[in-house]
Amino acid sequence: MIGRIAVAVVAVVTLALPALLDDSALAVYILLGLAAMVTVGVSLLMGYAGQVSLGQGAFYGIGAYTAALLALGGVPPLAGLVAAPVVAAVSALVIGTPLLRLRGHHLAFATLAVQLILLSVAGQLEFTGGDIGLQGIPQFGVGSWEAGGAAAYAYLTWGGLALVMLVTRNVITSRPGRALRALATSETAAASSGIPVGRYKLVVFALSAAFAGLAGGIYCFYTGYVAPGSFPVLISIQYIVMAVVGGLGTIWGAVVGAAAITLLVQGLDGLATLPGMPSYAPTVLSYAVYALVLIGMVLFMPQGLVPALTRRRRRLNTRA
Amino acid sequence: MSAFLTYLLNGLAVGCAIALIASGLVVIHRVTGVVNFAQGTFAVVAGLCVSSLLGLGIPHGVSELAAVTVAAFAGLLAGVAAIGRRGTTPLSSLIVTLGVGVLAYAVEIVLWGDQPRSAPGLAGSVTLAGARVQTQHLLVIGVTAATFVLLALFFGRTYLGKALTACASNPYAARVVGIDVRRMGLLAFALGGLLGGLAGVLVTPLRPISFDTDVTLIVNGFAAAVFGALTRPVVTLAGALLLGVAETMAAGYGYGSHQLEVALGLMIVVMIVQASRRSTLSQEVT
Amino acid sequence: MIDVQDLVVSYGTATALEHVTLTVAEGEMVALLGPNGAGKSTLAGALAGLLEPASGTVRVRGRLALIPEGRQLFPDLSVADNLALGGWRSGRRDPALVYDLLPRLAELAGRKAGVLSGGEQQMVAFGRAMMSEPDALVVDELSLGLAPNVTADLAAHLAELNRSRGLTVLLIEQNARLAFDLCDRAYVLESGRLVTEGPCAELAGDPRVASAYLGGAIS
Amino acid sequence: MLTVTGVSRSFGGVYAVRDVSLSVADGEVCGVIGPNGAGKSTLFNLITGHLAADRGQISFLGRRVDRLAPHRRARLGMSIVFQAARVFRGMTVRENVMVGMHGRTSAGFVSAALRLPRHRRDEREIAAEAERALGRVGLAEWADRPADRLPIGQQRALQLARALCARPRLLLLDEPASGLRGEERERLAALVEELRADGLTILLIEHDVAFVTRLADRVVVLDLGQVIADGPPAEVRADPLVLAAYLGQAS
Repeated sequence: MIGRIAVAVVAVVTLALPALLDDSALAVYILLGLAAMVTVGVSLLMGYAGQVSLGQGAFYGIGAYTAALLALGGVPPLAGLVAAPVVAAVSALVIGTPLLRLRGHHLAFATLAVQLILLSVAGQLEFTGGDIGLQGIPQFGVGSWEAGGAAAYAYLTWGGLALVMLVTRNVITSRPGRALRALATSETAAASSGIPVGRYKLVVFALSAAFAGLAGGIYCFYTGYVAPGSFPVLISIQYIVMAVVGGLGTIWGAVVGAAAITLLVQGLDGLATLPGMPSYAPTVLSYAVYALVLIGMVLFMPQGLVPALTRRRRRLNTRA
Repeated sequence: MSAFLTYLLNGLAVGCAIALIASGLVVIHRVTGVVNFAQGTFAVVAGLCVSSLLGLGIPHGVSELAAVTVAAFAGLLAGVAAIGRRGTTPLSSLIVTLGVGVLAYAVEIVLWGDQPRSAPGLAGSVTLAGARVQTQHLLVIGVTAATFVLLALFFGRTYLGKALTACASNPYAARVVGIDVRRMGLLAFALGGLLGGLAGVLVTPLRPISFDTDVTLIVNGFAAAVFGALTRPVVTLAGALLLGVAETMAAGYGYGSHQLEVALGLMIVVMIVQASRRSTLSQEVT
Repeated sequence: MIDVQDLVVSYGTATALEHVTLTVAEGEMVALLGPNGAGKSTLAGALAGLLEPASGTVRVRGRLALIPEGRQLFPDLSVADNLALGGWRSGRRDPALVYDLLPRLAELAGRKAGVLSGGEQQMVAFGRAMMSEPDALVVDELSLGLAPNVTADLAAHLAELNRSRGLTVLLIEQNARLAFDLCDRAYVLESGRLVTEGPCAELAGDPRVASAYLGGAIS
Repeated sequence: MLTVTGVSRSFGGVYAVRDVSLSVADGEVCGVIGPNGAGKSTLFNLITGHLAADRGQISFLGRRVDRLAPHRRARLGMSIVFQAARVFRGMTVRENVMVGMHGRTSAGFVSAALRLPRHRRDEREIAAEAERALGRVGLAEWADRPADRLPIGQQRALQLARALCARPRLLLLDEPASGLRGEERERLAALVEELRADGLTILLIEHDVAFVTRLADRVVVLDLGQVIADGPPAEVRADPLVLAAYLGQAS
């Protein structure tokens, strides 16, 4: 009951915020939603299925480039936005088929390597615009309606996030989701329960890539340009930080983690751009925050914020 | 022909630098089971240090020694963060070292800014069999060779080195005879820092180094280390030299823009081939 | 002397040892028997300080060395290096003393420990433990996977050390006959609890010992 | 039902299992015993497909299975209770048991994500079967607890429920009694007896001779990777070779 009310409150606030925020705050709101969308996928992949990806930014980029190229080629934006997660997922299937035989740090490095390769390739190919990237991407629109301002993108983003969260929840509380959680503990025991482990790992990899791809698609319409520089390796690490901070293996944790990190970095950014601060202050502070938060969480609160808080609440409830 | 020889020697020098990074990874992984993502950072720290120290007019030798010492200390700090806390799993430790690497970005930008820095190395070049080679390249090769010999002697002949090997070989048995495995792990991290620092000091005169050069360094180092399955130093050295030569040849003959892809692709292929030889059962703790 | 009082060791939620009390007097040689999974190796680990007890105390006079189950050598290192590392606590680096005791090890000195036969490995493990110049020795499964004559040879060395140097020995064994041959007194552990103790002569006929092993099939 | 013919497997040149043959008939409870290091676990992994045999054949229900992946063998009707606590972490007891139904249902990611009718039908079926299996092993009241916090005896029962949930043709138990106390062991033995009464075929690999001889119709004894005895429990227990293998030769 309390959970239902909480969800309803969150939904109302989410819907009301775009109307209340100014443009710079809206930008933060949108980027937060996009980061959360990717992080939900990372949490699904790492937290539920136990597979590490240090290259999730690659699928974010694939989604963005897909939507951008299609839009610039005259394809209706909606089709481009639908294609973004599909192409990201198909890429994940292709990449994952050999890669998911790897485990632990091997998988971590391999996914990182894939992102580096894709960035390097995107920076050199002509049709992706090289290092400069693609510009002049048309606004998102459906039929004759066109997304005019940032508020429209905010609704698109948070609608997408809601969809992603719903799909994730539906998956993890069902037969395939239980299979994923099982194989995270023991592939041997999972296989002995009749689960085709390799195929399931591949599907969840593709699903998490699709979430990132969808976020990338929205991102490209919102900003109007994409370039390799928009998808640095650090962005993949940022998603891990967000997932770990919120708590791996919780859907809300991904959102809370994304919000916490985005707002923290934003707040420090405000601090760093105060007069008298050196020009490098924003960069330095955001690196320091990522690093300290990541190290601190992994060492001292490995289960993440959301599980830690729910546990405390549960303990209080039983005491009361 | 002489161009080929130049590329070969340059490639060997590049490979040697990779080998030093990779050997640090291997030392740390063998003793602690942790893959140290901050390995490239040690090289960057030492490279930036040496550029500053030389810039202050401190003589060669002293500057390099100080820079390597700083890197070894950085290694120790990374180790304290990664394995200092009881019960940290190797994968958690990897994520911690990732954090250490990012934290180093912040420190490095504050101290040195975000622009690449260089340092003077050995000036001039020599002609070997018709090929002109920078003296610094030869220095890199020489120092790396000496380092590997010293490492072999340290691990093979000294009691402390054998104790480190013992921790790698059978950590439980090491505890049985009374060796403090965690302290040995910290020692391995410091040694890894030293090796990374050495690479940084040697490479900075050849290629300007900036705070985010560590990604290229760690990825190359890891690629070389996976040749030896992160445990075998000699195979790692061979892998590193192969990588260095392949990348330099690719650059020399006009495919320079693809050298990173070559290295990364090779690494992925090697890992997948190795993984296909292991069974799931053997990788799961029973 | 080994003195264990009311020892409890658990792994997570599972309790491996429950209130175990056991003593081995100075220079005594005592056996600890029990089937697989009874908690024998857990006790060995707790004695060697490798496991943190949940409660209870473990006291040892002097230095204790452990010959762990399954030998646990350093397979990549030579026999000589394995022995030298055994002296980590005592500071002894030269294995000459062990070579006097077990001349066969001098012949094997340069071989890698991982390639030796089971009996030879057990001999190395024995020698490695002796390098720490122990006052007390815990031997976990001396006979496991070894041919009877090899076991007999090692057992003879153990008995000799106990007799001539007063080495305190706790012999943890599944091989009940070997334990009864070597020791005067034994404890029987089952499912983490001591079920009986006493002189070996009495225990050999005790139905509880037989049931711990074969469900009453010894006769 | 299960026929193992001349199977061998070596590790680094040392045979863990050497030329082992055994068969399990329909409705039979067959025990495999042997001291530590006899090759029981290796044999078990060969049968379930987690290890590949160097030589020999394994047939199940009249079909060669030695090249099939573990999950395919599971879907043919082999269910396993592992010795090590391979309980799925982060899931409740009920969810753990539900995983056992995986091979007998088919709703995939799409049905789940869209909550299609097939998903609902499967979930209903899975829940009902899990409930039945939980009741059967006496874990019904523990159903909504985190599985990894259960005491070891109940973790074993949980694995058994998971295996039963798959409605197996052959149930493989790997050292089910290890680490269990007297009372827990009794409960487990009673459960296995019930299953036998229902006509379930069981292969029981176990170190504890008393446990096996009480439950099995036939006992196969392994020592140093080879079969040294095969027959009714009473006969096997009296076999001097078996006694020697277990108690050690007098030295």
